[in-house]
Amino acid sequence: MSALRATARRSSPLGTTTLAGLKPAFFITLVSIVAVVIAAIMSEPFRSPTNVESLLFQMAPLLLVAAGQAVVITTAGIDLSVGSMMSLATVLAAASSSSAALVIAIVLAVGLAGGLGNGLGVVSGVNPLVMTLGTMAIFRGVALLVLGQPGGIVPPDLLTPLTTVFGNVPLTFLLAVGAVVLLWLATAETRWGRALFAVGGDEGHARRARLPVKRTLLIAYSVSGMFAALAGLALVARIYSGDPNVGDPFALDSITAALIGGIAVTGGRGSVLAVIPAVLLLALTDNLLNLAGVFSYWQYIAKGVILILTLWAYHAAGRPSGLLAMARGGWRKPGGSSGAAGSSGSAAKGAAS
Amino acid sequence: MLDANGGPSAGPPSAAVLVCDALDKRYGATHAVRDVSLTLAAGRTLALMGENGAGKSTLMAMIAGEVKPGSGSATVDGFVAVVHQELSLFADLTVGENICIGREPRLLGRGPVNNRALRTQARAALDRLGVAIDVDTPVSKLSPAEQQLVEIARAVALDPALLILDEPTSSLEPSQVDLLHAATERLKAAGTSVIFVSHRLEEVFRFADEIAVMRSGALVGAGPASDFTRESLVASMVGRELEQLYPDRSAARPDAAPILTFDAVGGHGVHDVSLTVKPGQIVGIAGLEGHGQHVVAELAAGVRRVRSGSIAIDETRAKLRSPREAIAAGIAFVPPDRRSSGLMLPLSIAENLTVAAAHRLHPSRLLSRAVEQRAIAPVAERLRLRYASMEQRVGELSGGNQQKVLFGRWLLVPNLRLLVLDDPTRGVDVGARAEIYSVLRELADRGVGVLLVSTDMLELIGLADEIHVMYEGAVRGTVPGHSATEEEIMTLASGVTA
Amino acid sequence: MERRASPLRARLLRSRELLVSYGLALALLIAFAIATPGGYEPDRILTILGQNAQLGIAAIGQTVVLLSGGLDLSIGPVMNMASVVSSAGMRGQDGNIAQGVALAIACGAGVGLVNGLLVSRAKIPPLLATLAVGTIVQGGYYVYTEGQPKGGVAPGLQSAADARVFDTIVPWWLVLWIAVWVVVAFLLYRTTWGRRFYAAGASPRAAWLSGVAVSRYVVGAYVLSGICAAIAGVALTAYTGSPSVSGADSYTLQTVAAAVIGGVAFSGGIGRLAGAFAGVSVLVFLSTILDTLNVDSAAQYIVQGAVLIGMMVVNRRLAGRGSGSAGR
Amino acid sequence: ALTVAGCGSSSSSSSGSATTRADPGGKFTIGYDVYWLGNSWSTQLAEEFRAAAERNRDSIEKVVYTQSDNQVQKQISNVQSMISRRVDAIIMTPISPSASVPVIQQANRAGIPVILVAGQADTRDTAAEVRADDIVFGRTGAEWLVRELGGRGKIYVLNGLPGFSTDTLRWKGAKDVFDRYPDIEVVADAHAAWDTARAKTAVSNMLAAHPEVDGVWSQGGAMTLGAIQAFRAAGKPLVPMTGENNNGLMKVWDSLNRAGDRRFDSIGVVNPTWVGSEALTQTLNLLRGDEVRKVNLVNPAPITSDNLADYVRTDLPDSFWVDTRLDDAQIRALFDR
Ligand SMILES: Nc1ncnc2c1ncn2[C@@H]1O[C@H](COP(=O)(O)OP(=O)(O)OP(=O)(O)O)[C@@H](O)[C@H]1O
Ligand SMILES: Nc1ncnc2c1ncn2[C@@H]1O[C@H](COP(=O)(O)OP(=O)(O)OP(=O)(O)O)[C@@H](O)[C@H]1O
Ligand SMILES: [Mg+2]
Ligand SMILES: [Mg+2]
Repeated sequence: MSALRATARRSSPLGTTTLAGLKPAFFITLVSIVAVVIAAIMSEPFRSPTNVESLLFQMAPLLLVAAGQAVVITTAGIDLSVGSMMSLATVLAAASSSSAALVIAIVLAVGLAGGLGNGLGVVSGVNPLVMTLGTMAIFRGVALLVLGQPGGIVPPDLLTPLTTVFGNVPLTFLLAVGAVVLLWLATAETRWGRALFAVGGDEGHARRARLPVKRTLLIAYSVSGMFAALAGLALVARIYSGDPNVGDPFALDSITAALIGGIAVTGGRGSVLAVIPAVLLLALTDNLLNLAGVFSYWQYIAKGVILILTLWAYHAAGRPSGLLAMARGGWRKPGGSSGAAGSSGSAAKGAAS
Repeated sequence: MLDANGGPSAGPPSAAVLVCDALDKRYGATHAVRDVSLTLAAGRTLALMGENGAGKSTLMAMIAGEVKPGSGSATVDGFVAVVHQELSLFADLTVGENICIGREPRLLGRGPVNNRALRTQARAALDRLGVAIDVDTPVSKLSPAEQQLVEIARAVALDPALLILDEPTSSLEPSQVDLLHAATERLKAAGTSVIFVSHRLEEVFRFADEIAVMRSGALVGAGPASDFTRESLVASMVGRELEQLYPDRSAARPDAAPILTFDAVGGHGVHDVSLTVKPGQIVGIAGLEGHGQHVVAELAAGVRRVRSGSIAIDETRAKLRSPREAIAAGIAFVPPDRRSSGLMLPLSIAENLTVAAAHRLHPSRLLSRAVEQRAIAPVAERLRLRYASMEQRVGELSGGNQQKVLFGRWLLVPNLRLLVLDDPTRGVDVGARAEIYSVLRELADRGVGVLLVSTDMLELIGLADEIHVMYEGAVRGTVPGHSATEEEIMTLASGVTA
Repeated sequence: MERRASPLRARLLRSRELLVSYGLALALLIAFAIATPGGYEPDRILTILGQNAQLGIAAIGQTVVLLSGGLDLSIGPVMNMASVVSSAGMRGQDGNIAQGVALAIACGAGVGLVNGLLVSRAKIPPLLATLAVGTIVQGGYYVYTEGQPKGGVAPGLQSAADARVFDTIVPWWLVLWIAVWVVVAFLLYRTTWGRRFYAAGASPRAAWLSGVAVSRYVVGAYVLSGICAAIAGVALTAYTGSPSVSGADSYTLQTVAAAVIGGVAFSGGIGRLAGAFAGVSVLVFLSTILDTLNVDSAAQYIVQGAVLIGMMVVNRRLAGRGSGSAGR
Repeated sequence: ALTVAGCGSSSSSSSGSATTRADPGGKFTIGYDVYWLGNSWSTQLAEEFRAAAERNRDSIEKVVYTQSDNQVQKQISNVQSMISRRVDAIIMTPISPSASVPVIQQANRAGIPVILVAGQADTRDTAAEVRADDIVFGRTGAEWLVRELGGRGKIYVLNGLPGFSTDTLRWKGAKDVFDRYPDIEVVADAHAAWDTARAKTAVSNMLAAHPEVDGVWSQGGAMTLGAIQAFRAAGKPLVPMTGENNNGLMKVWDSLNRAGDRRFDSIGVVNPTWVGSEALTQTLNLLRGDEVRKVNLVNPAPITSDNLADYVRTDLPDSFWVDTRLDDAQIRALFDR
């Protein structure tokens, strides 16, 4: 048996797949750190306290919503409704003049309920993209019913903690990073998390292995809804009010961030933690192009190119299969370097379909 | 119609682990399982036999509770674990994570996964089976045989009352089959019952205490294994006497110029492979899993590109850069994993059969259903394909019939010159195998060359004119097909120097 | 041999989703006829369909891409681009119509080509590749126009958007939609290319091993989608009478919804082109009913979302599982 | 209200970085956030500003442009980046009146005055505001329509997008008028996103459902054009419709007038693009220490059939907005670049 590997690996408290999932994020982490350092040296406005604070405030909502999105994408699904859920959260925060605790409870409950709704649809067989397209409209409608136009008053006892800044580091940013780390641990190191990767890898196999497929999916979408609601609160820290349209761009931005972080659109692969460097990279791109005075239509072009280049880099870095949305069934252009083991691997994955 | 009730299981009814009562299942026009009643006592092994599409997997799925019976019921006293015909591991998780999936040991009661304990548990499960696979390896890096073993280890680790093994040995080597056999014996001793589905007759007699035979969804025979002989078993499966599995060899044509020549070909883990395939010749490639025989097939079919040495077609050097170029040169390929690389599962039988020949069948590029019907009807007939309609999704066919469709695809290509087959009869029943073999022989007699890669040594011995045995990426030796023995091939394949 | 199901029945069984989606479209049409004044008049129904030809045409492209196993999120931007480019080419002159339309179609095909190459050669997931290309295209026409589209729509084209075929009640734009549909359906279902295309979509690996030049078909799907989007963009511009850099933004997701309501799955190779027609009808009649009943905008969003989901649930129930859900 | 001159100078003296600001004859760095370039009005607004900046070259060191693409988040970041770059003044069009408040206050804390153009914010902390009053905009059209219909009739209403303040305010202005006339009946209304295509489809549906109609109140000229097209496509005679100062409407209206269509009439309620230029003037005054009025509402006289001929530009595309401060060369540049 030539293929036997009896290498004794040091016994890490974290799972092997958990650790391996972090590897692909190394590249963008490096790029974003280098970019931060270079930008800080080159650009005086960049390292100004205002800008640092602005950058971190800006990252908080995207971090949260992208982490939730990453969980859903790991199930091979997608959540287009997160943007309107964020808007809904902002208007709820601004329209209900109650105590901070109550507002947070309401917002989280609505996020949970909305996400659960998505999950129920998906579990009953509705395509996730269509399901969340539907709830996207519903949440938007509800947001407009709650608050017909931007405004409202955010309870001061909520606004105060939301806008607290330590030095130049906003509390919302710290909380967002904390929440992402917690979510990462939950996805990577709990039974639910393992089931999540299994369901995303192959739902049919998961069902045969008698994993609680439905529960896993329900939790995944609920988490996404809740994180979108939290992201809405983080957005309130920026706009100090409610706005029934403010979350719209986040649907696509969160997907972009998750995929740049290396979450495979085909599901079952990736690491929620990787959304942190991905969001940093996206925020930096915006920020630097902005400071460089590049007009936004060029920013579109630059962003598109960066998106393509990042994914290309993943591909070149030798994890092609993780990014092959197109090539379901383990289709890999033969002639690659992997040899016999590689083709059997793809066979195993493909045998599922 | 026979009824297995009370027949084979001698013990008192209270000892029955499994009781099936008039199980019945239809899929549209297909009556997959008809009124099957069956009991199985604790600690017994039942071999379930039957042609492809006889309904074995469907019956197992109903017993395991994965498919709802149309009518009737299955009662199991305890937990059922299933090793499915198609692997159902998670390619991106590690061996250990796969074995413990859904039952991960946890810290602090219901807290996070305890990965150290998980590794230990997984290692223990593999040890129980007697295999040494690193629990931290991602499953995608394993060979099909290793994956199969992991799947078995996962099922065994569940300590089931009933273990269902649906064709568990189709990708295993003899030594691994021995491991499995030992494991099932241990389980039996501990009171676990086993249902074993296989198309390999030798194994059936080795593993089983009892045998049940299905045909067209119905149970047509059941009894202690000792009541059956090879011949009687085949006859009750196929419903007729099968005179001969392997067709007669025809006269070789040693003087013909080779269609395909490998000259010291290397790349992708193989090196210095030299061989020729002449018109009408069936050339076999033997070897244990992972020794490069699949790569040889893929090189010949243009799936992979040659890195060193050269390939010649009709004695002129050729560069096969894609299957497409190979097909243009008359070389066809039947891949081993029919569900992922062979068939388009959501498409119809007709669409699957005609994909390669579409342009030839319809030179004007306009589809004509009449032309298509005329072309595919004889092929379906020739292969004895069991189907409800040509418009049926191919994914609904049983495994063996899927394999026939895959094979039939190339019978529609008129300029076929060389057929490259990689494990073409994996999971195919004897009857269908006999049909495929006779078609192969017929093609060879028409002057088509065949390059046959197989893990089934008997198949190679029964069909091939010469057999190249591979070991660690190179041809270790070549034996003439008509006089080869299993021992001879095994010796070469294990790298034992003569 | 066993008894055989009739080919027609088998084919219908395979297209259960299609039947269900037409059932839904019919149900909405009936609701439309009952709930809105004049809703039963063929004239009105045809007018509404004609007014939504651009969505129908764009949805054809999206359907083809979905069948290839991909997704095209650049449809909205390409439609806007076509709007900008065609009016720059026409410069408001009837004599320049052909030139403007050809220019738009060429640009659409070019964008489709880039999408296709990124997906099939660079192996970038379609969702991201087309999103990125869409973003770049958007940047491109903003750079070109600086927000202010040049030229104008030729009056001839503009009047064609509202005109009827000779003296019938059939709008020209509906004819255009059906014509595009017929051409694409012919390619898909009556030629060997269509055969091989479906194979490539259903299982790229299996198709490649059977000698199908998979990447060519994948590229072809995106090019076709780009062309459809360009035609749709021109149709929209003609309908509005003026070019716009943002008028088609909502079309991207609408085409996806239409295709999926029509029974096309995301996994490739599953579904029929005819489904897109039903999908578009469902979307269009629903919004017309809501508009006509004067339902408040906020409530409209809710009703539309709920109906979309409700229909998909019904579709699942009636057509059974097997395609289009999260797992394959 | 407080005049901002004092505020500006006091902050400049307190902030060491704003070196140029105290010097009345010096040059200033001005931040301008282009809120959107998604339609011709927003484009021309930015162009008017640019042209004005060009005219005031002597007083301007540099203009820092950013672009927000109609996204609240982006606008906040953009303005914050201007703060990091320590511009002397920020001119912006708030995408959301409420969400822009914190960033305006942040700018003030950094000693940078914020001047709003063509929009408003829910705060008193701006240095100056230049805009058309949206309530007046809605009211002007409504009053004209009521007059035109003699105080009775069935009308269609075309609104913009729900959740945007422009939409809410314009409709509020109009509704106040309609409420005073019980015989004016709104038989159908729709949100058509200020978009011609959406308006055309919406009005087609309205015509089918409520064929009897005497007038159309529309929030914007692009939608009025859509309404006209829908009437024509349905073969219905046109009715009076309110409009805006967009050249497309002017051209149609003009040609209808020439053709002698008596039933149709319109009013071009002017939402001037030259507020962009006006905002710069105010900003420079402010920076120089001159007295500046805080709220500058500009609602120029509407265009009517009587003065239509003075405005319509048949030589320019539909997307041009009449009543401009751009000179002919600049207009040409806008359309021929
Ligand atoms: N999901 C399904 N839909 C429709 N028909 C099905 C389905 N599953 C199985 N069938 C049909 O039921 C019959 C029995 O299939 P089954 O898989 O049980 O056969 P099998 O005995 O396991 O064959 P093999 O030895 O080839 O694995 C076949 O005719 C098959 O085509
Ligand atoms: N009618 C025919 N008779 C004989 N050989 C043919 C015929 N049509 C095609 N071939 C051969 O089959 C191969 C593939 O054909 P061709 O290049 O026409 O297909 P294609 O349309 O490009 O394929 P695809 O549709 O996959 O792109 C070619 O090598 C060609 O020589
Ligand atoms: Mg089976
Ligand atoms: Mg071709």
